[in-house]
Amino acid sequence: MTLFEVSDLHVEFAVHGGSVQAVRGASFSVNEGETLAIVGESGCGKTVSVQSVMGLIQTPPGRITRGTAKLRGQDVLGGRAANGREIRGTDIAMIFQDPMSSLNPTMTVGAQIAEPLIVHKGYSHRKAMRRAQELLEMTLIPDAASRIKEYPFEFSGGMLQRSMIAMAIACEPSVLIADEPTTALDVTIQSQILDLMVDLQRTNNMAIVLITHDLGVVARMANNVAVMYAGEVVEQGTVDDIFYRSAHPYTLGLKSAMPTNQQGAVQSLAPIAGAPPDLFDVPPGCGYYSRCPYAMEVCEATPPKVFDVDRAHQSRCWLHHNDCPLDVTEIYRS
Amino acid sequence: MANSRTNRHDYVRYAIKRLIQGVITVWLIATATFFAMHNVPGDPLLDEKAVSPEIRKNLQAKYGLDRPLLEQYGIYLANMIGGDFGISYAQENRSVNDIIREHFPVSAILGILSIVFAGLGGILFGALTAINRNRLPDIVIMFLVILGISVPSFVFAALGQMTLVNVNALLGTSILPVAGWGTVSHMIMPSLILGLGTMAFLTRLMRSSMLEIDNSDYLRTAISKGLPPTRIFLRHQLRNAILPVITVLGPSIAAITTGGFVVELVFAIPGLGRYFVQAVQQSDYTVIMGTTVFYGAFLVLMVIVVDLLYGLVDPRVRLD
Amino acid sequence: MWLLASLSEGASGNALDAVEGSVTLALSEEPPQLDSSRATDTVSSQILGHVMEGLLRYDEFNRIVPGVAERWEIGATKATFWLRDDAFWSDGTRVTAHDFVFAWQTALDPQTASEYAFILYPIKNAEAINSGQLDTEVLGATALNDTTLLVRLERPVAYFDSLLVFPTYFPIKRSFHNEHQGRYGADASDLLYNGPFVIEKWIHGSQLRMVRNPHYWDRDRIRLNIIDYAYITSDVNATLNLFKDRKIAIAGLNSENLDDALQRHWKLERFNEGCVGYISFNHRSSRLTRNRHLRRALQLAMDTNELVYKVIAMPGNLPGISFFPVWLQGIENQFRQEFPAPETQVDVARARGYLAQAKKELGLDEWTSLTFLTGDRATTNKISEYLQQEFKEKLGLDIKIDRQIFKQRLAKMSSGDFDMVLAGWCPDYADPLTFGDLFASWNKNNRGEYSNPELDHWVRIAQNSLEPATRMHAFSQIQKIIHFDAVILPTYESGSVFVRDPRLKGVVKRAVGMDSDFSSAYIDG
Amino acid sequence: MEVTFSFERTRAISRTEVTTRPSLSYWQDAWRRFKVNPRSLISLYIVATLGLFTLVGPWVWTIDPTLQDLDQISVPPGADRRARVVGPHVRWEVDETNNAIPQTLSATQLAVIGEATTQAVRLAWNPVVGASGYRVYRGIAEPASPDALGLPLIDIVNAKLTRFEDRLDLKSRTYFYSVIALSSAGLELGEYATLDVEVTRVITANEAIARGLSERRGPSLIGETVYLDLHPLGTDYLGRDMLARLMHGARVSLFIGIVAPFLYVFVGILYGSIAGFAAGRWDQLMMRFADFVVALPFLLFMILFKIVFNTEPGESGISAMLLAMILLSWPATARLVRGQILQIREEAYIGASRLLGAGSMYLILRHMIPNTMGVILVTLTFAVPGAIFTEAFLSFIGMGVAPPNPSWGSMCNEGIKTMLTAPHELVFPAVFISLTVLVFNLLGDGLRDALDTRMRSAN
Repeated sequence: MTLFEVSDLHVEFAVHGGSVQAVRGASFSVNEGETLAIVGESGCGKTVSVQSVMGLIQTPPGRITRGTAKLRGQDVLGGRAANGREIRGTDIAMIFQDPMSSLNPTMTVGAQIAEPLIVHKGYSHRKAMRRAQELLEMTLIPDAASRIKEYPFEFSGGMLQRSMIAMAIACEPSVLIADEPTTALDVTIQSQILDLMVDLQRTNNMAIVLITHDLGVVARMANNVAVMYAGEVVEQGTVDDIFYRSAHPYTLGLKSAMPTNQQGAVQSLAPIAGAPPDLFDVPPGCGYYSRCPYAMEVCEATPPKVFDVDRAHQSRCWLHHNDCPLDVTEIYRS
Repeated sequence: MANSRTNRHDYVRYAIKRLIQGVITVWLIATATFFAMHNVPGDPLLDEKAVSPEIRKNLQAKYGLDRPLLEQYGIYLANMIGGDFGISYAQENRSVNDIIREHFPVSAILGILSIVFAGLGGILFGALTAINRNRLPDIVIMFLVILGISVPSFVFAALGQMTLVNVNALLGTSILPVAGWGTVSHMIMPSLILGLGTMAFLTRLMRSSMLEIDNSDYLRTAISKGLPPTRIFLRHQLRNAILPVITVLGPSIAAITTGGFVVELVFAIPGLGRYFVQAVQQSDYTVIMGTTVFYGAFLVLMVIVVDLLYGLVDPRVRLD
Repeated sequence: MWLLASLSEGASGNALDAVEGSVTLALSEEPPQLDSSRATDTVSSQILGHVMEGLLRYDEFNRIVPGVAERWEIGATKATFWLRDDAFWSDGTRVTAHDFVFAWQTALDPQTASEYAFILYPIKNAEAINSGQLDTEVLGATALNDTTLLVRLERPVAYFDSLLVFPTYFPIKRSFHNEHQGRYGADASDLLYNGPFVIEKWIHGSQLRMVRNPHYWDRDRIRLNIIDYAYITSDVNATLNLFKDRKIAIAGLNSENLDDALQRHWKLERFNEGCVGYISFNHRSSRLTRNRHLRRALQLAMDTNELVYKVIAMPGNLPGISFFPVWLQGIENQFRQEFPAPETQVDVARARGYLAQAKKELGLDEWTSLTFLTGDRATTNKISEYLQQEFKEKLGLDIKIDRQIFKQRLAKMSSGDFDMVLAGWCPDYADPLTFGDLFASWNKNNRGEYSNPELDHWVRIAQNSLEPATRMHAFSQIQKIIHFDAVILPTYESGSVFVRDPRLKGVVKRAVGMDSDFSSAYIDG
Repeated sequence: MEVTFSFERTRAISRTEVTTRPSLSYWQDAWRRFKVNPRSLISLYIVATLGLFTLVGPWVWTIDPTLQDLDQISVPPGADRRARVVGPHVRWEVDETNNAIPQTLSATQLAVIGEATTQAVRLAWNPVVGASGYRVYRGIAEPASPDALGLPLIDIVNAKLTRFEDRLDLKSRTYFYSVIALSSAGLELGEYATLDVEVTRVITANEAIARGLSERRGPSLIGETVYLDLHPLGTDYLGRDMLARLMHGARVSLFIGIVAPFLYVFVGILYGSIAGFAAGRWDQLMMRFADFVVALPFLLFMILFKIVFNTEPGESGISAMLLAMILLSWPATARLVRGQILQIREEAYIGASRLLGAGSMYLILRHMIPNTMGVILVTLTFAVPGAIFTEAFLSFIGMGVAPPNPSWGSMCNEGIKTMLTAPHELVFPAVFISLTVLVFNLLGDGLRDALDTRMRSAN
């Protein structure tokens, strides 16, 4: 059965004069040892969904109005299990985008890594620090012995992200949520971090939920992909489904905006015109209606249902409705 | 690549450097006070009953007041370095050294105790109001804070003493002495009263800085590590929010030591504050100099201690 | 350091302990000077009065009685004193005539620079010695032997006996004084006592504890064993709180906390302190207040009854009529009964007449503002603001209050930087001359530089005559001049109210010398 | 029921998205959030009332704050003001010798002669056997024991003088006079006799005329009941109207309480930010100078500034005090701001804007100082009461406002003395000072929340 599953998640932010429906029914899941990539433009609700599941958004103004999150069938919405056991840091861990500001400036890196071990595993301080040193070594940080006694401002961006990862995997979580882990890093460091994540995934059979807006990273890391747009998952499927058998106009648009590295391919990039809808005033029909080249009247008025394009490949688009006159295969071949 | 973190050796070198600067500061204070003092009219030898010219001449000769100002300054400085602060004019046969030796510790203890009260109270209440912002505890404590700073300390001293008297009368025995000095129980009420104003200030400061770190990323990381709220508060919120509070501890020690005069008067405490003010009223040059130099040194020392403390709490600050 | 050592035992005993015979009290300030040859203020003389004894002393009925001297004769040109042979110092040695000679010589020695040396001037050559013209050895006081002291007088002094009670006349043992060079009087161990009590413990600024002196010759008369000044603070409310908490036996009151004391049904007592508050004018030629009519106008406009009864509002204070207070003895009984002072009724019309006359004489077309110099004590603030408003309403004069701290006020008084100043004068000895000579042109305390040959004439007579009738007549003339020339305007005769633990009896209050004498006090019940 | 959909193609591109969320500029948003925050609204109302009270008050309530009313000293608000007009006080010609032969052991027939008024209470009693004098007490309750007869008014030393006129601070209330005989040694003899006396408030004719309490003149005025001046908030120790004094005191205290802190906090901010920004050697130097200034003896330099300014005696030394406060009180703020700037200096956006060519001054003013707003507002709100009480302490030594002009701080100083018996003299000025401080605190809170961009999204 799936390891970690979020279904029908709704998150709303109260603002002046109304509220913003940041997440409008997102559902996704990941199995052990696999990587799910959640991809989409910034502001599509991907970060809010994972952070709200982990109970990291300030309430007020943010609020989860509907939806569930299950880890091995157990409800863990908000970061705590039904019986109150703390899930965060033990079963599900998280790393963030900006490593420079994500570590406590007044505490040594070693101490911060050791903290979950002391709190959740009952390690003594000395034992936890020794383990922290091992964890740092696992994340390929040179001279870990002296590094654990140093402070965050003495680390570079890449090293900080490695420490974040070391901190996250301290209690061997079964799910690692990485919220745009490499966006703030330069390319060379980026690939080192991604390789590190893959190695750790293999050794601990850990599931990874990777949030990114970079399709290149998706292609490299993900087993399955969920494409989010305007607070919804508009397409979900295996990485090959999404890249080669995309079944949603938005995914097509995304692909056409991404440079390919085939030799000699002369290709002009086509950005998607327009901008994502303001979720303060949610459009009645499909969120992508205003930018979709294949928009139909039904798309404007009625929100699309989820259609099973393939066994594990769904798309939220009226094109898949059998009454739809357009030739779907023709559209998606390009 | 990464900037070097201060280690033990740096602290010692830094402390020595600051002490040297401190000595220069104290010397500057002494010089400024000396010349300011002599420009203020009023003559230490004047008394309610006028003194005949001959007697005045003897007194001036005895205290060297008849010599030119610069020469007096030279003599005074030489004595001061030799550790002799001279004899008080108003209390002819008490050397300023005795006055300081007997009364400075009292004021220092009172000052430090009230800083401790103010610090602990400020941090505790500040955190409390920040955690449940805009709810009842916040509003109640904010009201008390405003009361704490808008009512002068001498009113609090009088009210404090009055309640003590009534409580003692009610209980029949005196649980806390109403005035005087000597045992620890004498110190509680006065240092509490003396620290009230600063406690109110530190509470507001703590609240403001706690709110500021509410939105910080490392706090979110801490929560994502599933740490219990108390641990998050102690090791993450408190350690970062306390920084501005520590910076202000230095100057507020000055406010407390000078403010001590009122509390020392009301609670009959043999502190230095009383001598400080009486010396200025009596133009008692040697006591003014002695007390000012000592208060100045005490303050400079406290500021150094605060800066070292700050270096300990916030590693980013390079102690160079 | 003493502080840490005494952290355990606190001064928390009760105010009165009949078994131990101990009384706990509060002092308004730390006694600044316990070297009797140099003491000047009331707090120091309060302590010295209990631990030292001069040739003579006051008994509980304020009569002058034998002290160290058993018998004495005071003539026009000399005085002889026969000392008792059982008067001892606290180290067991005998008090001899030499101790008095040494003490007086030290007080007059220019090196000592004692500010109260002038009180010894009645003794022959005293003034010359003090100004450095003569050597101290030629002082007119000689010890014929250990027990007889001969004093030759510069001029006849009718009140010489009341001077001998003053601290400057107390004895000092030469050997002890020389041993403690420079530190005599600095601490309990730097003093040798020959009075009813000795200082057992003196923690500066905090506590001064006196215990019974076993070597005192009249020790049977003393009924208390311990007088413990356990608190030193000048805050009236603090001392009152200590009294409420039964920590001290006596506490002074002020007009503000009278009602509070009344509601507690305490035993209140009143005491006429004997000092006179007055407005002193600046008679220098550069000041408007040199004009007599201006001063008379102010005199007629000021209502001392309203000032005392409504503003000061403390029992024991009497409206200012004469510069000579009521307690002064005249020929037979009170001076003021034998020579009643001229009184003025408030008469705003006449006052405005005088004002107009003054304006003409001073050649002014518009009155400029007058500077009213005051100190920074609470009572002076209230009085100065009241007078400022009265003179503005009744005479239209613009008075500027120049409030100064203690030493700055004295500096301005000496340099004459004022038109009027709120001043006060307390007696040094029990004779009208202590007030009478204040405005003599040669007296340095005459800060207004008033000089009037007629007044100087009467002061000379009062100084040199021995005849009570002539002296008192001279004082009455001085009283008339002060009134009709409006040299100063008496505002009030000071008095105070205090609360006492009823079980403490026999406390004597005096206008001169130490203001409360506990040597004849005892605890009853 | 199968719903039929229409799959007709529409020209979707042309429909541009109409943003419906109201967009607000920074200041509009700040003002909106400021308005919606209840605390800052309260502070605005209080500021308005204080402003009205200070500026418009004296024109509405035109009583002169220095006018003394000695018949109403320390009167609490709402006290009874009826008074009967009488002639001026006439000296009581007491015939010295009352040669009635003393028969009784206590002063019997203790009686009031004439009417007991706030002008005078005249007592007479029979001579007592063996008495050589008498002591008259005045209590405010029935004496419980011989040791609690109340206030000792006078010691009469003449056995034949059995009369006494009491004029000391008489209020319209019930007094209990007691007379007890004295022995020659001044000790109290025998029993005391007590008489309770109801004192009625009176006012002399010319005082009534001077105060304009009645139009009548001459004999018809005597005996008329008039109402003394109304003092809604009571009177102080010289009978001056508290409301008028609070209004005039507001000018001084608010001026000092607001202008002085703004100035020396401003100096502190500039000094602190330069020190923090410069860091290194400059920072050390500037901070050591700040320590130097803090350690200077405040009182001594205040007196020195007064001399330097040679303010005329009696003139209000406000400008001297203002300068003295500015020169001596800035270090606390400077130290605080410097601490914050040292932190902000390390932030990325500072480097970024420097890269874009921002000069140091622009960096400090535009980027650094706004980010220390939280701390600055807190120090400001605490500088206000500090300044008000410094003014009070200084006017005590003749530095601040010259008597008879009032200031809130000096009114507190005086009020503390009569805290037990006339609390209103302390409560009113203290309340007004608290209000001013409250306003600044709420304003500070409101501003910090409104201006803090990070709070922008949250309501």
